[in-house]
Amino acid sequence: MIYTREKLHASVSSLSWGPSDPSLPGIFRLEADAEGDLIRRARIETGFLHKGLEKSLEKRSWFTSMIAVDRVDPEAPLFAELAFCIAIEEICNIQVPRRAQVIRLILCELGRVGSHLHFLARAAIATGFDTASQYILRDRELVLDLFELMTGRRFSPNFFKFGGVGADITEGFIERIHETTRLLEIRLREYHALMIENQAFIDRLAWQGVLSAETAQSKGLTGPSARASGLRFDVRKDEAYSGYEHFDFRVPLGTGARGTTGDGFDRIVVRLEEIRESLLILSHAVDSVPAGDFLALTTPPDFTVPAGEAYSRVESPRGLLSCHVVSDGGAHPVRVQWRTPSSSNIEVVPEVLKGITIQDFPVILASFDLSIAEIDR
Amino acid sequence: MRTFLSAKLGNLAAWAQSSSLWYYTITGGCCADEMLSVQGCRYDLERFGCLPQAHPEQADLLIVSTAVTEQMAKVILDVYDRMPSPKYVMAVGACSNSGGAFNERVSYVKSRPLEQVIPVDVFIPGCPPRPEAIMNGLILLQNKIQERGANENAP
Amino acid sequence: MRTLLKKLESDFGQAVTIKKFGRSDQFVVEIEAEKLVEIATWLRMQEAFRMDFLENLSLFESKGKTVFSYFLRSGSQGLQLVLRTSLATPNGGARLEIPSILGVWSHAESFESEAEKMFGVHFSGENRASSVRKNFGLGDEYPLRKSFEWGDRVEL
Amino acid sequence: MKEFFDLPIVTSSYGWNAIFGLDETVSVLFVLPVAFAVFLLLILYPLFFLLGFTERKLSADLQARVGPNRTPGKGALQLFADTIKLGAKSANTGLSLQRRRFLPSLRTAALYSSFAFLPLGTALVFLDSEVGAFLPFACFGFLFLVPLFSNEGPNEAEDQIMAHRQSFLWLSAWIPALLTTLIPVARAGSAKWTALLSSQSDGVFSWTAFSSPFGFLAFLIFLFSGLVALQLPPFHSLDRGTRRRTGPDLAEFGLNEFYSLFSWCIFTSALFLGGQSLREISDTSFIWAAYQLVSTLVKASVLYLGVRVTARALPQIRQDQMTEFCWRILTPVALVSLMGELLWTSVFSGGAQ
Repeated sequence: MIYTREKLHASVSSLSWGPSDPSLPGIFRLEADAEGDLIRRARIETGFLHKGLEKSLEKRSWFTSMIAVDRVDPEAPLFAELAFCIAIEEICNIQVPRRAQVIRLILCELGRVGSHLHFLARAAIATGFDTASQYILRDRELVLDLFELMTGRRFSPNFFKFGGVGADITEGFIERIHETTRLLEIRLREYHALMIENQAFIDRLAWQGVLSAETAQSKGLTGPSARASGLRFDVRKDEAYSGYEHFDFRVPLGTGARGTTGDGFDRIVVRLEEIRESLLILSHAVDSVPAGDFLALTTPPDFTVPAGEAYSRVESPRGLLSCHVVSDGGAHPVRVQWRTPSSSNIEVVPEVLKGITIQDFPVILASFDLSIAEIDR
Repeated sequence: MRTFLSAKLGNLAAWAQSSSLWYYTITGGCCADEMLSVQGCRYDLERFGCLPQAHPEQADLLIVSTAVTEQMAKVILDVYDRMPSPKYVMAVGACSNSGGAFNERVSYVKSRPLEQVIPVDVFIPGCPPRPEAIMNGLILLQNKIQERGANENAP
Repeated sequence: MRTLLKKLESDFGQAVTIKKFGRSDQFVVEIEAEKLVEIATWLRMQEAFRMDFLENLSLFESKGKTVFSYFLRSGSQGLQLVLRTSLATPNGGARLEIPSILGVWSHAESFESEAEKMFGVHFSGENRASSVRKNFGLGDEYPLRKSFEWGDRVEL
Repeated sequence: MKEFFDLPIVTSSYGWNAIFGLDETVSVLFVLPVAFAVFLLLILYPLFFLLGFTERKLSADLQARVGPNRTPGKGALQLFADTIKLGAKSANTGLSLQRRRFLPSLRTAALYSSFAFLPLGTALVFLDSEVGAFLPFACFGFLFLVPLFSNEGPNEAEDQIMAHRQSFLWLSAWIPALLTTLIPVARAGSAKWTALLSSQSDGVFSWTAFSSPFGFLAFLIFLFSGLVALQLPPFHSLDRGTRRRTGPDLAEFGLNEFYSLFSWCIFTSALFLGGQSLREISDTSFIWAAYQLVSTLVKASVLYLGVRVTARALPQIRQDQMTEFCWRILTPVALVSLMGELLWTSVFSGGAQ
């Protein structure tokens, strides 16, 4: 912990955590003015992990660009791949085969389950709840195994291609999905008993870090954190893409079960519920994979996109992820712009941290599921 | 007799060091996920006596798995300076090994090899490397510490 | 959507040009930079539509011009619209000037600060005191402009 | 000089004489340092390694992991390796040497002074005074007064706040602990360790914890409030003063933490979990003394492991929640159990008479 502070006057002190600190969910700096141990004002400085990704995409050819796209959100890489593919397919007017769409959907829902499990593990670690985090990490490995079986990699799969996916469904994949979803349903009940019904865990999160729907809306919050505050916005429902319109699922909202709507506990509960919904979608989707091609066209290394532009939205595990692709028909993109959910979501954090004790801020930060790599890009 | 004893003591210290490498991680990006996997119960780094530490003052091993840009180099150096010696460094992933997908040819942030900032003991390639690779790197580091302890105290 | 666009045309006349956005069924409203805040406020305040959510602010440079695209969405209706304006990119390190729309959509904060760092755009009109600062360590260089080069680069 | 060695210290430490094979008349001032050294080197440190390893293995098993298994003896030497490593490390803290050494040493000395009245058995207590059962409070209390009057680190404002918080927490946890101490003291009619131990020597149902439901309640409250006061798991705060410790300091901190928890377990077992009879007061054989020692250590070890493994299965609790827990739950329940126990004894022993 790089932990510096100076005394301002009698009881107000200026504290600073980071850039590298295990109590933060990534590499950034958090400065706070604290009165006693209550945070009165918080400031955040990000950008340490800036990697120049958007410029790097402009310099890459269309064929190799997926490598950089994978690194937009390294924790859930398939969503950025999907947004990029949808945008390119719109410009080139490629019809994605139905089979490829369902395969994409299966992998994305799997990615959502994995990312939410990762979130729960991080939240458990932030509350010092090692045992729960170990159980969750055990189940996250099951999801990563499925990824490996299908795409060949655990992270950065580089699997979605323009007009489809890189490979057909692996033998035994569907049986494994059924097996895993059944197991995870049981495990979710276990987490429910371990976390949601645990009074010590509730005390750490309920009534803490309350985010009202108005604040969430005025700061442009999206994703599960916004839904926990009661904002009902889910791209999968509102503008169905990649065949989500064929599946019936519920969008869980924060109810304030143990505290008030939009508190830290709601943000945990909403994500647990979302895992359950994703598992339902998964078990329906693997049973309804249509026959046909998995790839509409093979991308040659000198693939070019005709002049034009497109804008695509997907619902990533953290919120609205959108991609604006502009091409002038050349060998490189003119611009690939990303709207990443975390960079908007982090705007509410200084608001929410007001009035939180110093001991509590890691828990509240963890409850927002921020990906710093996604903010800095 | 004295040299024999000091050699034995040196060996003991090296053995103790190698079987209790407490680590502090600086991660960002895909390797952060794999580092969490390694901590998790399937791979379980605690088998090797490795425990994650919240403060660099208490760590023996620094695991760096970010792109080493100008800004990150400062952060890494700061953490490295605060670790007490003897300290060891593990560069995990292509970014910290060689600049990876963000080196000076691809991106203007000019990610450098970690070696140019602090001395590195073990390099683990991959983007991101598998947990097994990280564990293998750890075993290599353990062997290296034990060999070094045996050689330094030889008469 | 059509009614909104008709109303927009009748209210602003020559100031707006309406086009299709790419192949999609969305529309782009191209306007002058001076009219940006006025039209944005109009879109935000329309009783029936209420474009109350600024999804994204995307900038790109093409043919010597920096193009600003504001992706709007109406939370209640699910309508989408792209508001677009363009300015000539200045040479060297000079900054672009455009009125800030922070007064219209308060969550434009993160997009504007990013554009400021990456494109060298100065958003005038609103004083921004954000509690989230972005420090990419770039100094006075604006990497996303087409004129930016860092040498020593190979074709990929 | 002769008079000095014949000071009338109330002691029942002849068991140690038996263990060392010494005559009963050998002065306690000679036996105490020897016994302390033996206890530290042959009992406490091996127990630290063994219990620490067992705890890590048990909690790993709880968490579906394997736990340390690479050091010799299937990982049994893991904590030995950790301690050796920390001892061999250079300590480069920002504090000045004097400041860094002085306060921890003072605390360590205060902590280990509790060995003088550690109730290891009826024949193994060095300082067996009339206020024996209340001495731990004075001893451990000193630990928390030290940071209150001295700033340990360079960041004074924060440390001052933390020190005040901790002292208040200590105060709020000692009240239920003191209240529950009164129950075994009332049963024994004395606060002497020998009296307390011998009053519980007639089988399991004579132990305070199992003599009545209120006794068991008091046992739990005493254990918990001690853990809260000493800031031990599961009631440790998020940053329990380990931030600036490195190398040897950290090893010392770990050992001290182990000793404070383990000695608290010994106190708890002496107050609530039975003792040994004074029947064989004339029997000063080695076997009798060793039996006392081993039985106490086994009880304390089981308590220790129970506490540590349970702590792993719970999330951490904030300091203000702990204080609230003390005032809103521990203290009222302690009062209830005290009243209940008094009623219980008056009803049942009255009936028996």
